[in-house]
Amino acid sequence: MAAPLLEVRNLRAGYGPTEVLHGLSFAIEEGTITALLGANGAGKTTTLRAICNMVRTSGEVLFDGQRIDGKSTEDIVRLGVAHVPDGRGTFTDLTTEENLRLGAYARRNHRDLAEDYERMYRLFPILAERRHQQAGTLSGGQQQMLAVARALMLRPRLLLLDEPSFGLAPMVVKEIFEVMRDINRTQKVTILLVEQNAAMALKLADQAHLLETGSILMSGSGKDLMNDDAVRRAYLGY
Amino acid sequence: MDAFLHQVFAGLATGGIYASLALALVMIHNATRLVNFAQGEMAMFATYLCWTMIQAGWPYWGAFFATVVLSFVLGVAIERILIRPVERAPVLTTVVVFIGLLLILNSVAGWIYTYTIKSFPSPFPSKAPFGLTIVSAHELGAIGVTLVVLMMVYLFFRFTPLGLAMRAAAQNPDSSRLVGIRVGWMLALGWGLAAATGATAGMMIAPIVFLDPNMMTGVLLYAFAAALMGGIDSPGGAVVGGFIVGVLENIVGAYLIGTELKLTVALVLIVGVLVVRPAGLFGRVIVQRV
Amino acid sequence: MLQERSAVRNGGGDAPLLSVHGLCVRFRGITALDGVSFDVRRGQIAGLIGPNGAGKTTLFNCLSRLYGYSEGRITFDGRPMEDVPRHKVAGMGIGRTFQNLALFASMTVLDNIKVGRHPRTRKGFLASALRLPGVAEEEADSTRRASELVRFLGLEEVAQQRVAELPFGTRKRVELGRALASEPSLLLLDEPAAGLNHEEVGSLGSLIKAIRDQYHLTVLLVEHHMGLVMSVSDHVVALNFGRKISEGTPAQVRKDPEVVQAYLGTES
Amino acid sequence: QKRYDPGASDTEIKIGQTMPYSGPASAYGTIGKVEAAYFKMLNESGGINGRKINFISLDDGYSPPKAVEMVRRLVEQDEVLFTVNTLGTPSNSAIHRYMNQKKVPHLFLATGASKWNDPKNFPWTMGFNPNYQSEGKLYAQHILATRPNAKIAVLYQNDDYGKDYLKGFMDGLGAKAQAMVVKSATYEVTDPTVDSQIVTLQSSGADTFFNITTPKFAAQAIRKVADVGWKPVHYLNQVSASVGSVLKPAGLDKSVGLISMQYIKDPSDPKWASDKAMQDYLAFMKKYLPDLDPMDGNNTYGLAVAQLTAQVLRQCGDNLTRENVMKQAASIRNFQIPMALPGVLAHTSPDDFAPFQTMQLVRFDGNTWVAFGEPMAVK
Amino acid sequence: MEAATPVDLPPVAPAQASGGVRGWSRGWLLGAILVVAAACVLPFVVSNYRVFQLTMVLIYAIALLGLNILTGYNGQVSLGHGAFYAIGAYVTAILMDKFGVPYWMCIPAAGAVCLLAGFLFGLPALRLEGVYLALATFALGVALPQLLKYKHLEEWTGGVQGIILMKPEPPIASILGLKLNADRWLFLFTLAITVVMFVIAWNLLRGRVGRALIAIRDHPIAAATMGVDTAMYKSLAFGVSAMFTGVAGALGAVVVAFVAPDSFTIFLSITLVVGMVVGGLASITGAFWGALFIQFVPNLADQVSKAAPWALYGAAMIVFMYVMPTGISGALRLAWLRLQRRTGRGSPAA
Ligand SMILES: Nc1ncnc2c1ncn2[C@@H]1O[C@H](COP(=O)(O)OP(=O)(O)OP(=O)(O)O)[C@@H](O)[C@H]1O
Ligand SMILES: Nc1ncnc2c1ncn2[C@@H]1O[C@H](COP(=O)(O)OP(=O)(O)OP(=O)(O)O)[C@@H](O)[C@H]1O
Ligand SMILES: [Mg+2]
Ligand SMILES: [Mg+2]
Repeated sequence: MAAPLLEVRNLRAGYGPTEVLHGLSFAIEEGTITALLGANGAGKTTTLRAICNMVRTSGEVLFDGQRIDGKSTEDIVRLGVAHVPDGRGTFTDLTTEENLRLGAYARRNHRDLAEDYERMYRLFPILAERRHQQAGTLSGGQQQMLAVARALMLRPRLLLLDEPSFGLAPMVVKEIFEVMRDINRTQKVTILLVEQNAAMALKLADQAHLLETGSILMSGSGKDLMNDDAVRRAYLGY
Repeated sequence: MDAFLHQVFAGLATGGIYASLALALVMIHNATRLVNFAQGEMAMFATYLCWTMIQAGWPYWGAFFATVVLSFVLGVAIERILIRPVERAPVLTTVVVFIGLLLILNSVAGWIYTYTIKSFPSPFPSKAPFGLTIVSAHELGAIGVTLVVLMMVYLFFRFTPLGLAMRAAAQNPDSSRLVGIRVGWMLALGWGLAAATGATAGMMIAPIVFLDPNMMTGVLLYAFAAALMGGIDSPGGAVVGGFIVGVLENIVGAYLIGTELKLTVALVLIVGVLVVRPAGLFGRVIVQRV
Repeated sequence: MLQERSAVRNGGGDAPLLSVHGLCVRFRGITALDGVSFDVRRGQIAGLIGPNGAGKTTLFNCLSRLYGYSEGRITFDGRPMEDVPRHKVAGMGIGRTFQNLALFASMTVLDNIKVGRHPRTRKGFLASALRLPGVAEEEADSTRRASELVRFLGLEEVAQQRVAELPFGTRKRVELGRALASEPSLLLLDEPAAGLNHEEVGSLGSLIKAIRDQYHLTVLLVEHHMGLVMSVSDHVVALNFGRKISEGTPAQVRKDPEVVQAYLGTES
Repeated sequence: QKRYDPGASDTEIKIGQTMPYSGPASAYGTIGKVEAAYFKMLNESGGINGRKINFISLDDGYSPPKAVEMVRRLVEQDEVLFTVNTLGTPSNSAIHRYMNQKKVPHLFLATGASKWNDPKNFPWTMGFNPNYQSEGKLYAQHILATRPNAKIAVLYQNDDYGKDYLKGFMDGLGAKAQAMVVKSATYEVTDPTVDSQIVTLQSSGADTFFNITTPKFAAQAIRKVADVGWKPVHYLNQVSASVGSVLKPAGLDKSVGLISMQYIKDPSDPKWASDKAMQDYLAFMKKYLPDLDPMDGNNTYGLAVAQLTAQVLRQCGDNLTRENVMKQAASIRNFQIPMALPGVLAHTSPDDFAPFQTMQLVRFDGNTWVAFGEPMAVK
Repeated sequence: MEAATPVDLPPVAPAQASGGVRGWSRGWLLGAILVVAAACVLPFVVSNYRVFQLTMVLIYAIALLGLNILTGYNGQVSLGHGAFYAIGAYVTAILMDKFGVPYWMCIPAAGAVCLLAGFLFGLPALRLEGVYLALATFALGVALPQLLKYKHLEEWTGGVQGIILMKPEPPIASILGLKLNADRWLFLFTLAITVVMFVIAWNLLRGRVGRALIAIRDHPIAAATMGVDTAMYKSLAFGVSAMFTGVAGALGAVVVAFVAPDSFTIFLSITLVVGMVVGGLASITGAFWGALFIQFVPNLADQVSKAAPWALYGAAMIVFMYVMPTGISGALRLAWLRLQRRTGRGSPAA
């Protein structure tokens, strides 16, 4: 069996003097979807940030067998890691289209670029309509769509999603999950998903980890977690 | 009427000076979101470098392009060495570093080159074309060079991915890293390009105002006003702003209030324009929403 | 703390607390609101739903006077809002939270909430500078009330921490506290459940009801979390493309085919 | 017998100074450097009357409050015997009263304002520069004598320096002043160019131009006047009459016919090539200040001041009280400063504190300044 | 503002602990009293020239505090505060010289005039933000000296010659057996006013008004929504800030006993900005550190090199900013926190 696409060993991370992650270890096989669940403040966002080296970290992160901890964020992204960040990271002063263009900035392969724009615009027609609108004036949900579209423009190998459904209308949430399933299946994009909509996330995920105050409390397949009582009470509500 | 035209042309000529430095300010602003107070002194220093080369016997254009390249390198070096340590500090901290840089460059130039004014050669013929006396050939040439630089800056920001990445890096470094932009190098590149633009400005200005360590102190103020009048993010605006400021100042001085308060009145008018159009004449209005 | 005041207010009979009539907002070619009308009665929790970009936040921004509107009328507590400057809105009794958080990043939790007391306090520059009589009392009162809210919202542990360091959910609670500190009679909540997990959403629902009951206020709730909206709302308004497409009880709206088609999607 | 006040002893004489080594006027800082180097040279050759000169020159950044601070340091902490050649009208105005209250000689101020010659009210203050007002008056007299119907345009720097010249000039023209001066324009030191002003002045139809500017602007004005094809009789104040640092950059061909005054030798003028004082000066600069530009008029000026100061100290002999310093400064008898033009003598008396009596009218011939007429009395 | 993270907009002020002014703790109060007491003794133990320098430090501290209220706390950048310093100085000089008003009455008068001037300037400035506001204030700083020279005002301002004042003599010859002279007296007088001004600033910034000012800086839209009359507060902040700086200018005029346009060039404004940032933005004690910096560092630079004193001054600025990006008071605060943490009294977060 091939090495996992992403492997995290004893990852610690924090802000200033405070340590937030206390040694996480997990691995993600290529072509799978992994969900990360956890309460508010558990450290999910920090985990994604730590993978991209956006916060102070120690421990090992391997991407495709290569150590990437210590590499700069931009170099990690250039390896094909797209990140939909917490808070969307919109380039508020630029237009919608410029935001998308930036999504493709680090892309190696510029073939099919035009086609990808079209694909995004098909996926989120409102963005096409608002091509030239200053992105900062889009509605919250529209910006969330933009953030997802921007990440997809990279044609990543690994997609890190920090609450992709944040602030989206129920119908769009469904669509986004469809898209994730779709790119995972057809383009073999590996996905690490942080999501509060646990029911949908677990249904989609091959693997899931439950995070609590900076440590992994439980891991298993999506189904396993869905059947766990504690998870059901806290995250699924039935 | 003749005198009026004459004033307008003199204003356009000095306006060209302001415009050329204003372009450098726009460049650095788009690349870093900061207004570099040391921009004028950097241009002055570059001009001295060119002067040194010419003294050493280099041909004008050789020295010119060597200076542009050298300035680019120095600009990059300044960003990497001086600005980088305060990259994440509050804006005003960086501003103080700029002021420090300004003082250092001004003072060191005075020390090395002394304060006596030096004449700086112009690449353009000494006789104006068509027997004009209103503007000199150099002034026309300088305006031409400014327009060429404007074209390049405009095309760069408008059409190249690098230009877009640079603007993105300036306004949202964290997100920029997440799309793979090497933010550090973008800033350095911005400094390099701004320094090169500034050096061009300096070499076009020096034949007009003479070369001395303080040659840019006055120009910087007007360039600052011009860039803001046009809209600090707009290269075209900076150039138009430069011409407006140049002409406005002359008209105010010659016909409205006399030369004693012309700067004051010109500044009041500029601030007045900004109060009506807070993003400048051609600047993009950025809406903040919640 | 609001009891006396709300008693008086309730004396106003059954007139709606908030009445929006024919509201239109346009931004260069984009019509964000297009003739929206609805009423919110006192003591209600009213839900406002609609697809992304339907104009929900825009409506809030009109109520806060952050956006101007070209047509229409907003009446609050019987008073037209057209000529109210934005900083007077809080004093009139409209408090709000923001969809994407708008906290004062460098301040502590407690100070953020104390800023919420601003419209309920008076002492200005001169009085503060000279510490005229009453300043200390007013400040102590603000501190007391803010601390009360800190306790009510369970923020004691982080009260002295800067909000920039807090996790998202906690920050949302700080915003809620800040809004409550101004003793509003109408509370506007913009997607309070976003980013919360199921359990947290559940407790948020109870919290909203508790706030309504304890502080006697009226709530206008924008939310995409249907479970929450449907469980706490007395009344729901649905928007699409700036137009009202449905209005009624949660059950009615949920079944409205237009809402299902535009917003909820088939099933659910 | 030996008598000393603070700052003087058997071995040392302490002299203080403030100079704008930093700030907008740092171009003048070179004056202080030349003076320091000159005193150093004197010390190396044994000092004055066996005493070494301890020259303390401090930076005031051309800011009056800073000048006050620095002068107080010199007087109260360093305890200098006297100060010399403190620069700038505003800075000197700020310390004027203080120096007189403290009764510390405030000698040879580097400014040409007329108020320094007021022995009655300010017996401890003495200027150096030929007074700008008097110089302005002389140009006026020359115009009245040669072209009584001239239409005059004036360009001046909008500060005390420019206004002093202008006042003397207007006084000199007397009753006809308002009629003769058809246009005047000002500039600020921060202005990038004076092109617009020249255009304004030209369009007034004037046939005579009085150019009251500092070197950089003088050069700009001379060039612009030529470029726009204006051909007035062009008077240039002596402050900017340096061939090397003004006329050369402006273009020697464009400077032909300029009229000015001189009192100090211009090192770029070939006629001094074999002059002893000039050779000494160039050797001195080469040895002590190789980084500075010997053609800079400020440097010759600095040397002249230092030479006159040394003369006063020689006159003092062993009586180094402040009172005697002042007394000796007020009794310079027709002293020929080596760097001053031949015939331009320094002369003071107890009721006349302006050292320079005479200046020479000169005209530029494309190569050098050529004297014409007799040296004129400046007072 | 859509940006939820504070990273998106580079803050004018350091994010660290600039979020408010704490009330007094007893230790603070005691410390402040001790410092003031020590300062009272100071003029009797150092030379008059040092007394003069220290008086200037106090004056600069008041000016910096004023600028900090506007820029540090309220987030409005002013590159032209020297103008208000000048107005304060000229009001004093004109009142003393032309009307014979005693110097101590001129100080409040100058403060009042500057309060009004600042408020009025603050009104159009409301429309401007960031670099645009910086330009407007810069323009003010550049234009004012020229206005002071203007020929039609010359009758009042003395034109380029300025106004020479009499230095006030002490009202009593000695105090508690310590002999007074003009310098010592002026130091004590300035010290008293400094204490008053600092107490005023402290009072203003620690309560409702201070919170509102910081709220406007951190998030103007939210501040307005919370009921803060942002326009009024910003203009008043301008006015109060100008008042502080004007009082400093007035004291400066009395102490230096001379005013002229050249005393108040744009370089003064720039110096004030430098002092504020080096001292520490949004910090009350920072004003003192900044004042010490701008008073003494140029002198040190001059001691080291006549050739290029500015180069050394500039280098000092850069070094300070590297070592202490949030200013001296920011660095002290960090050091203090670290010390607390080490001694185990840290916050629960640690
Ligand atoms: N910029 C920061 N500075 C200091 N502490 C921070 C910062 N960001 C997050 N933290 C702390 O790190 C911890 C984990 O935060 P993180 O954002 O990773 O949680 P999360 O699981 O993503 O929660 P949420 O559901 O709110 O998104 C929290 O306790 C938070 O207080
Ligand atoms: N300042 C503005 N300038 C231009 N367009 C704007 C502005 N504010 C809002 N809009 C547009 O108005 C529409 C309504 O936006 P609004 O934020 O009200 O949507 P919303 O219903 O809150 O959506 P969401 O659920 O995504 O938050 C959107 O299409 C948005 O792009
Ligand atoms: Mg998170
Ligand atoms: Mg919304």
